[in-house]
Amino acid sequence: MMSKLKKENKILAKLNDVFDITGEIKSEKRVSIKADRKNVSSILLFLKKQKGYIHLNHISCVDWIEENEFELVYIVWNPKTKITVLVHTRIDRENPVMENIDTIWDQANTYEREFREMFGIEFPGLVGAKEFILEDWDNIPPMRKDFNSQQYAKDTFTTRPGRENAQNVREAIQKRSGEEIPDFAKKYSRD
Amino acid sequence: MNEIIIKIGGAFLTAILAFTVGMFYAGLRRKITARVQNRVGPPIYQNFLDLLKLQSKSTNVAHGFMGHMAPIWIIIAAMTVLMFIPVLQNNLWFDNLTLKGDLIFLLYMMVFGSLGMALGAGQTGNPNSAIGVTRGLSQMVGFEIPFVMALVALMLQFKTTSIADLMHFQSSTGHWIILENPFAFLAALLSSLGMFRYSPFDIVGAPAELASGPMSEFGGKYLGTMMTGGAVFAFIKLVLFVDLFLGGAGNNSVEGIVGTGLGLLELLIKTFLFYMIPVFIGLVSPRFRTEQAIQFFWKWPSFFGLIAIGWALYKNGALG
Amino acid sequence: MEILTSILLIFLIGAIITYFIDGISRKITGITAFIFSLIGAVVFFAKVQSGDTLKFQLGGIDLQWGLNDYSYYFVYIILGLGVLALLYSIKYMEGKARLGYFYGSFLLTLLGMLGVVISQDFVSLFIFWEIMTWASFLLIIYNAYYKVKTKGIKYMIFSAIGAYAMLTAIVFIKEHYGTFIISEAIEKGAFNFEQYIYIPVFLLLGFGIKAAVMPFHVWAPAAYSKSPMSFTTVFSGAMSKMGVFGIGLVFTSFYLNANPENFYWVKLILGWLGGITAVMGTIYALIQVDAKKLLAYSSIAQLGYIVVGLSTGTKLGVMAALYLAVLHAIFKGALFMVAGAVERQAGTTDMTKVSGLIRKMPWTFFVALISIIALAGIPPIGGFVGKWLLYEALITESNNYILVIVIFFSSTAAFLYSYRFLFGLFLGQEEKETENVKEAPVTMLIPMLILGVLALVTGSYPGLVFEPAAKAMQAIGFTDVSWQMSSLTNIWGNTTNLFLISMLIFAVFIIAFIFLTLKGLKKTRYVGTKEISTSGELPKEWENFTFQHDFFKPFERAAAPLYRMNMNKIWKDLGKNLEAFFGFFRKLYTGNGQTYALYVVIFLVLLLLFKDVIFS
Amino acid sequence: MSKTNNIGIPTVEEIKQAQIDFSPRCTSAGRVNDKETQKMVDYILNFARKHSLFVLAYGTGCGAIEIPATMTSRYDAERFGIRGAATPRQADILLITGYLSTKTLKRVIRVYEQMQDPKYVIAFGSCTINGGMYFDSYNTIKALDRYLPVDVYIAGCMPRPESVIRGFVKLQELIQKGNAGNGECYRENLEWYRENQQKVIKNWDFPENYNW
Repeated sequence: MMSKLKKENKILAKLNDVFDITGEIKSEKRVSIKADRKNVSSILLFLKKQKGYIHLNHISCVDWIEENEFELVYIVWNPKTKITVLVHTRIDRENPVMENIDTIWDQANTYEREFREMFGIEFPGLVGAKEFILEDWDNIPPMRKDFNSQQYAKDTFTTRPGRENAQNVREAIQKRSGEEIPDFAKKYSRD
Repeated sequence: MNEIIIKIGGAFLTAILAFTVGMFYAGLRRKITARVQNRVGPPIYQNFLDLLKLQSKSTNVAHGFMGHMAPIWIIIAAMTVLMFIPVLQNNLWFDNLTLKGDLIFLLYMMVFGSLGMALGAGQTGNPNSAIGVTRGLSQMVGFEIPFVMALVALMLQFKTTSIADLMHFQSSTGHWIILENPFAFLAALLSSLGMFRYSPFDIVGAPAELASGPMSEFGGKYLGTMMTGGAVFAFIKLVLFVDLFLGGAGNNSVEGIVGTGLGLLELLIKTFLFYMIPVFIGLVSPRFRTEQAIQFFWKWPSFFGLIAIGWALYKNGALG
Repeated sequence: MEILTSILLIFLIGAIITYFIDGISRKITGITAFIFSLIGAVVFFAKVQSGDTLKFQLGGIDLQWGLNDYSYYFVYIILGLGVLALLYSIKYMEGKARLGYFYGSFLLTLLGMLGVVISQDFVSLFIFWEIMTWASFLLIIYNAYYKVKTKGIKYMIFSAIGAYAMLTAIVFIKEHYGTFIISEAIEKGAFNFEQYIYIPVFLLLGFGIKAAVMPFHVWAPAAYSKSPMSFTTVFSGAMSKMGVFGIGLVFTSFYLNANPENFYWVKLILGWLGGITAVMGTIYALIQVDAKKLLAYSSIAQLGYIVVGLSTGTKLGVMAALYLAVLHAIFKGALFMVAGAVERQAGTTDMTKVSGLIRKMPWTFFVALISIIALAGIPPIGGFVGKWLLYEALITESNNYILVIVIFFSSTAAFLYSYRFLFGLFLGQEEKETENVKEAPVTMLIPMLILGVLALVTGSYPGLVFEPAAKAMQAIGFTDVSWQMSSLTNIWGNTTNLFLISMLIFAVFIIAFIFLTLKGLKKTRYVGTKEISTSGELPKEWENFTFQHDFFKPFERAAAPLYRMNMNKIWKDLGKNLEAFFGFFRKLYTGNGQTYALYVVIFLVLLLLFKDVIFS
Repeated sequence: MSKTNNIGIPTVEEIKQAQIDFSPRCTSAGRVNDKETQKMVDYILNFARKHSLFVLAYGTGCGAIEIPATMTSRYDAERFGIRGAATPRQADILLITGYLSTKTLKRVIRVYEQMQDPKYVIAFGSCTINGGMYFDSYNTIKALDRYLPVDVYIAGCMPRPESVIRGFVKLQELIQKGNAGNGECYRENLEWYRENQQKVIKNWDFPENYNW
């Protein structure tokens, strides 16, 4: 096992003794580390410049509303060793501010503008930090978990009758036309 | 008095003929395209329905003076050129003003309509229109050169600048000019591909990239009028080529209405055969960029044009 | 026949008075100049008939002034255009500096041109020619008072070259034929290209430079576009015709058919020069972004047509040249006036900055439309007649068939810059900068409209121009020139009936207008230039979609080889090489005594070495 | 039948009532043609209109991919006289293929107002009918006929080319009857539509006067 994951261990050890991180090897060619938000940009720069992780696969954001935190995941990839490194970091949900890394990868700019709009995360020094996808949005950012999309849709848009409660469409059909609910659908019904 | 009536009646007759034949040819082109692409295709009278529908639009959007003038200028150019082109020879009803104008005049009169359309498209303020116009004008500089070379060759060879004389020559001595000066026909044929603006020279009004170019802001009756003008111009070009190279039509000894009918039949056959050349070339061709089109016209067609001029000089003994 | 002198005096006194009246009141300066020119023109056309001559002696040289039909024909252009341009300048030059300077030089230029056409001997011709040149030079540098070197120097150099060439030719004529009178020189066959070929060649050089013939056209674009528009109308419309006048004068013996075989190469070379001039002017006109420069290059092209027409030496060809001379004066004068009006109202004529003026300046647009159609040579407007005559002359009467294609290429490419001019200034999107532009004042509109109407009328009745042109042709050696009032005929008997065409177009226009425009006119919604189909996006106020940059890029790419040869660069290289060449000789004079002593010693040594060769 | 039940599902009567309340202003399907006996010229013009349909396919959603299939050799919509139009000025039919986000709705409204009468709207896919799978999305509208007068709905997610052509044929029937085309109705009820549109589109920067 260990012999198989030699490269993964190598990069993990390297990262461990350069930065203070907690990391684990998820699987073959897949290393996941947790870092403090202050180190993230230096870790990414280190990975890109020193270790040849030149490709930024993706940046994703998760809204941990219970911990009152956002989690940002930077996924970078090394074309030589074919190893993917996931850099996890948590930022405060009340005033979400994160380092801007579009100086390291230009394509990060797009992700960050989207986070700024969809989660309200501020990236200081972000290029083109203005309205991105949404047009004249005046509510709380829609990808946050405390934003009730269904309620917003009810208030804003006129829904056609018969589509008020889409979860129970099968019950509605049954109530109207007395048709039997199939067994596989029973477990989805509320009562 | 009788003269006047015949003149005016003949003018209207010619206009109606040109309109009908042109529209039917346009429908025919759509049908043939569909059949080649293994489709059923629209009915052959489809363009009449389109025209009727466009004319019956209840609201119109005008962009000002030139926007109003553009379709009028197209109609003016179409009618004027039509009046000066002999449709049938030695036929009382169809020689309208044939002897009153010559080829140089026709060359310049043909531009009148496109200039009006260009100005109308310019006033709409749509950038696509202006881009299409510049492409069209540049392409015109391309295909006019070999065409003019062919015409100059004909003028030099037969010592006339009038179409009627050329037709008369062909009908009196049964030699068609396509055999008398084949290089001129070649040059004119290649330049006619550009004149019809089908593929591969249809970048002027390419719907996908230019939003149909110059006419992108015209709808309703304006668009319908432009379609009409285009149809009449197609007929005009076909008749011009038939008159110049394929011996014209109506040169039969039958008297009266039967002779006219035969002449029209001959005209339809010849024009149809000539029309199929650009249509079928267009069906199998991709699209040239503008500079590629211009350079194409300046290479082989112009070369053939030069050969045609030399041939003409050789024929009438100017070169010893 | 003192009236000629008095007319010249009117212009001279007018120039002086206008120059000094500027100090008294700036308001009436332009009006004074206009009145003086009007008086001069009226007196001229009232009193002077063609055929008047005035002989007198000055310093032992017998001079001769006078008018034949040929020069009278050019007087129409000079005085007509001059008076209209002065009326135009009243409002155009309003509020500008140094009005006296401007109007004085303007009147002096008119005086010079008038003198050139009425002088029938070479001495006064040369004097008036220089007056014209210097006065026009003062006007070219009017806008660049402190930057004379950069602006006017090209014009100055080429005018000087032309003047020296003329002077040389005149001296040689006196030397070989013993006369200064032009008609006598022609009778004695001075221009027959027989033994003293350099005489007509030098004269053609002098006149051709003024007519902006390749390769001496490089002064023209800067000069035409830098001088004030109200003068450029005269400069390009009338003064360039002085070169045409001179070329026609030199070719008189050619038209008299003294001995055609001498003229074969002359007409070939001059015709090709004209053709290349036309092509070059056209293809450089259609890449300009400044309307004034565009018009300047197009003037060069039109002058190329005229030179081609003159060089054919046939009736139709010379008729085409004379007709085009008048038509070019008409429509190019109108177009330069339009450019000036746009410059005055909108501030600039840069076509990338100003657009969409058609609703602001409708009358100006109307004049521009007619003049542009005349320029492009599209029936039923006058320009077409000139094109027709030129083509028929080249096809039916000349043997230079390739030149037909060259000319046709040039005049087809002329459609491009014609559209560029109209679109760049008047069509396209209405811009925010030019939203409060007003129509030009009426005293500027009147001359423009007069010229536009003239261009319109000559389309149906070219005979109005043919009549004096035919007389002029008879004056320079053609016999029984035939012309019709409103129809054209070539020597093969093919005719084009212009009156019929105009009537037909008018009738179709009426019918189409009734059935297209008036039909459903109430339901028509008029929309602005912002309300275009932009894939649904709503254009902002400051957004401007006008397509102005790299307008004819496809054509430039296709015709790239033509754009490579650049006459300006060639002349610059020539100048550099001459400078290096003479710099070498300058190096011999080191200013050091020992070097000179060395030269002397070397000279003596050489003398001793070759003494038997030299003194044998 | 009980008025309501424990999980708040509306009954048929409620739904009928709600639909009556909901009723859009301009629609072709329900409209009764006032002049049953058309004049001859109307008949001819309607014949021409129904057989020459210039379609402006506004590819908003996933449905846009069905249009090429409809035009290709297999289904050949051109035999009905259907052909694509490049700009709204030339078009007769505004074909809205799939869901409409509020951002797109603004553009669609402008395109519709740029078209010239008589003009028809074909809404395409369930998303335009009742939101479809985006019933709870925060930026797609749920019922198109609150914002534009729709002539024909084509249900399905996505409708196959056969059903698209069926929708066109249905529109042709309406045109021949003289029912279709709601441009005038839209202009009459403009303030009702504007109210709905402005409820969705936050900063409304259209010109006031109806002059596109």
